[in-house]
Amino acid sequence: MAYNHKEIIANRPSRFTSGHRMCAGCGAPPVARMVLRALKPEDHAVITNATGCMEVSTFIYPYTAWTDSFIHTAFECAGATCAGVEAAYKSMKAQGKLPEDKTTKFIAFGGDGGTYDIGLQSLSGAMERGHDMVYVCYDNGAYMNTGIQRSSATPKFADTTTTPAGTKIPGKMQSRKDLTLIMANHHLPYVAQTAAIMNFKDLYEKSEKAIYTEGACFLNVLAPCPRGWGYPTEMLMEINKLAVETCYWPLYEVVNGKYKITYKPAKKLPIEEFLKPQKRFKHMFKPGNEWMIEEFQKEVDARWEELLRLEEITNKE
Amino acid sequence: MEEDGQGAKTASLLLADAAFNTGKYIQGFPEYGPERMGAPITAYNRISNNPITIHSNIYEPDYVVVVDDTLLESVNVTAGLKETGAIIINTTKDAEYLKNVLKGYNGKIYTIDARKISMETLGKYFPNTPMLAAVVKVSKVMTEEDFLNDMIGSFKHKFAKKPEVIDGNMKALEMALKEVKQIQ
Amino acid sequence: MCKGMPIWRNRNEIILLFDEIHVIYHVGVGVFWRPVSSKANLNKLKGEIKMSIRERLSGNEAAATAMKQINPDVVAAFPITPSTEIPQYFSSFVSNGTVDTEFVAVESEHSAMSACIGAEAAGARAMTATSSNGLSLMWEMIYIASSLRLPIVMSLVNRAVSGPLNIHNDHSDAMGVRDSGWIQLFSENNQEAYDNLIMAHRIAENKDVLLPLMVCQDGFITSHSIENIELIEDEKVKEFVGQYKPEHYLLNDKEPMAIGPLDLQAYLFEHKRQQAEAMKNAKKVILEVAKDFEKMTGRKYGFFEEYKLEDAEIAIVCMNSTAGTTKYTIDKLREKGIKAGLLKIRVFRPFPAEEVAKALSNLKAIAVLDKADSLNAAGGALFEDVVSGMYVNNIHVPTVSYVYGIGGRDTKSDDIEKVYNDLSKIVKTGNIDNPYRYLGVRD
Amino acid sequence: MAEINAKTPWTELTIGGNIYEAGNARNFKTGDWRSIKPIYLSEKCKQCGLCFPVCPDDAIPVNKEQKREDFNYDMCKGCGVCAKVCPFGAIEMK
Repeated sequence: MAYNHKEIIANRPSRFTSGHRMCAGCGAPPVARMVLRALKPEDHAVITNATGCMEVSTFIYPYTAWTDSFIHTAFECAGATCAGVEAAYKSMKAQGKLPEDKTTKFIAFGGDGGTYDIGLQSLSGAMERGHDMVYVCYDNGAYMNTGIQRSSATPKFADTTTTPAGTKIPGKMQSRKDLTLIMANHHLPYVAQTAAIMNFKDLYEKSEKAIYTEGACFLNVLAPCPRGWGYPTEMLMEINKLAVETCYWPLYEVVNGKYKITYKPAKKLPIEEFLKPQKRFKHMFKPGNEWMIEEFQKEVDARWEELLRLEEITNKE
Repeated sequence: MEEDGQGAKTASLLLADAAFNTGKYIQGFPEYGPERMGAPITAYNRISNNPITIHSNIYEPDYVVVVDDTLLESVNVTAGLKETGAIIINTTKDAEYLKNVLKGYNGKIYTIDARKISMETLGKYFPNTPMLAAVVKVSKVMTEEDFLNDMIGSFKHKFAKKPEVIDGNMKALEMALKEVKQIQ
Repeated sequence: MCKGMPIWRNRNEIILLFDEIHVIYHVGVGVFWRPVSSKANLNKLKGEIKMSIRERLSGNEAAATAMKQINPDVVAAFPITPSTEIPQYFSSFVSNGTVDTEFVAVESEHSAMSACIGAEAAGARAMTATSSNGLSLMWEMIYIASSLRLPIVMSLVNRAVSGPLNIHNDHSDAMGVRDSGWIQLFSENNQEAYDNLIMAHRIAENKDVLLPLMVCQDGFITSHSIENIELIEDEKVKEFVGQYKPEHYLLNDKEPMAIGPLDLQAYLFEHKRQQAEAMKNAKKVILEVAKDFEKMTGRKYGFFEEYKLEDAEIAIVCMNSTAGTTKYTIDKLREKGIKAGLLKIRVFRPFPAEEVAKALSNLKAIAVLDKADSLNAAGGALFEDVVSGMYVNNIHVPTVSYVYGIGGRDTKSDDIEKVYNDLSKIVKTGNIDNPYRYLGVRD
Repeated sequence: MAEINAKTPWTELTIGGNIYEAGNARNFKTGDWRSIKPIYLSEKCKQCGLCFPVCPDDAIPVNKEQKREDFNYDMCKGCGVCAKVCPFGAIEMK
């Protein structure tokens, strides 16, 4: 059926409740909530969560904000933990130890710290083994839970507490790891990069595909962090939009190796538009630092070009 | 992480298997290390009519079996060997040489040409079969009759798909039982 | 009593040994390439273990056989010497359909334990096997498994923890997790490794316990030594172990649940207190299960085994394979009229402090052997537990600590005899001098 | 699941910190985090639904008729994201 966000929200109760302790205006809860809304209401789910902002604010004993079954073990092993749950399901289902008519889906959430960095091995293993699960990375571009330390997802030049923009070193000097492409190169049935823009259509549709495509699937979702990025909380949706319109965060999917860019901005906005509202990039706008913006723009352009090329190559008959 | 010398257990287990099948208590274990192809292997057996509780290497063996006689010059193979026991060597070397290379050892020495037997009966060099028979004969851990009966049984079981090789293996055993000879 | 020591060396053979297919292809030697285990393996592969059978298996084969008969829902494991053979044998059962298990060939031991936690929490029976550094890499998850109260069962083939790297036996891996909230059972030989695994789930899954359990055996010394063993019929094992019926589990869609919270100041202490109580309860359950096991097999198990301890004047306390060597040595000493005895710890966690203390109360001198050095300038871990148990129970017997067998240093009957001689000296002179000793290290 | 709080003795806590009442965080009010308050001006609202999915705290009730109702102030943390996305000025931050 065609996506109608009002219909979805009205008919599919939230599976990620209020009463969690994420920051006011956090970009992650709307994302997680919409991912879960892509589940068929009749399906049960087991959510795995890596240690991180989301976990420590949604399951503080004795309260859980998850209406499905949920398990958290540690920071670096959401992939393996979810894989274990899925293996149990496969085994018990085959042995008739679980109801025939009931379907359970397996979704793991991790921040960029638990996914790009410390959890990469566990994620890669789970994906390579082809467990029937979806791993959702909510990428806020730093270790926000411990206080905004740099991660390999942190964009170049960003000012973090472990890459402070100083007089000698102007922020993080390395560019972002491209995890979505790394996962695409695991040759999974479905890999996508998305963000919560407009009425969440792109996010919803990709979540639905990821959840209901058999095998190991991966979603990388942008999750702006007002505290870590330094923008006014109310700007959440604008920041999301700017990330996409500047092609800093392209929306695309890779279905069995075929790349499809799901949104191409009519007019690609200059990267300043995305950088400007964020304190973490403030130093880039000081006189004399123009080169940083230029370099940042170059990288964004290069990655966008690469993506266009990949789309072209992989769709050639 | 690595998996070391797993196959190395094989050798000593021959004897243990035969003894087990005749009702004994057995231990069969190699001395492990990061051995790789071609490295010398030492393996141990304990065989007893009673349960075996000791778990250490063997320092005073009753019998020593040497499959590769080039070892005689590099390893003190008779170290700790009881004089009431014996050493059994797969070799074509003459008594003079052997007595000389084992100088200081006054116990029994047996030899067997496992290569010849193996080539004649199996057409390939597999010393295990003849050596096993030699050990059984010399150590008397079981009667030759029990031994042969057990072996034909296990051949039939394992070679169900290629019975043609059973005879060759049995011949190798029988020849070895005859040909193993004492030189000291 | 003992006979035989072949030295084998043969390049052709060794080359063959490293390649099974190649070997089996070669007619003559194919028979012999793995004689002792081959029959047993053939049986296992065919799922043919029936009747209480006189078999001969290595400790690893025994553990794999127990796992096959238990038929867990999930096994997640990563290879590491000397436990590698266990998942190896087990995955052949999976490939040949003799078990219903989902085998997860994870990419690390950390993931092995993470997957076991996920599977057990989901409502499945999960098992794994590891050694040494594998357990070190699991360490974080080891604590999480027990604190989430998941009765996972592990086969731990004890090996020295790096570094420097060493693949041989000592108990530093097990000692490293002795306070992690896992039940730890030690095994003298392949038979005990097998029996302990058959009893494991009944203990771990008991409502009053719900703690993970590891069955330890000595790397190579028993894991790779082929010895006689009595196996239990498949059906009997199935009946004895029973079905796993958790009260709450993730896959129960009728009662969605959440596991693994952020557990702050107001609650973590209480949850740890619950774990402590469960560990206490385990003592009772371990004995109950042992009783049922004895009914089935005639083999008797307790917290520990006493060997000629009743009238003994001097005794050794130790664990795993060294206990066997000690028994052998005791028999020799007894012939000479020396009243030597042994207390072999089977249940190290929970530690039966009071029972051990009482069992040792009539001795004149005791040596506690630790196959791991706590590097604390105050003796090994087992030693500390034994002496504190005696002190608390007001039992005062001269007791010394020996750290021994580190990194696979072979422990000979002569070494054990030396310990008893030392003890006799203590009895004679009443003088201990250094209580913190080393056995078998070059001075 | 019995009421659990900081006075509950260890014997009565769920083991391992398990929770058997999924979604019970709804009982934990976060409304008091709020420093500014969104006011819903229904007369200006066109029910376009743009604000439905953006609330991090699920504090915008949507009924079966696919229409939003007034804020759930027990939960709203006052981030203002909803007001910002509203094209019709139907949400005022006060």
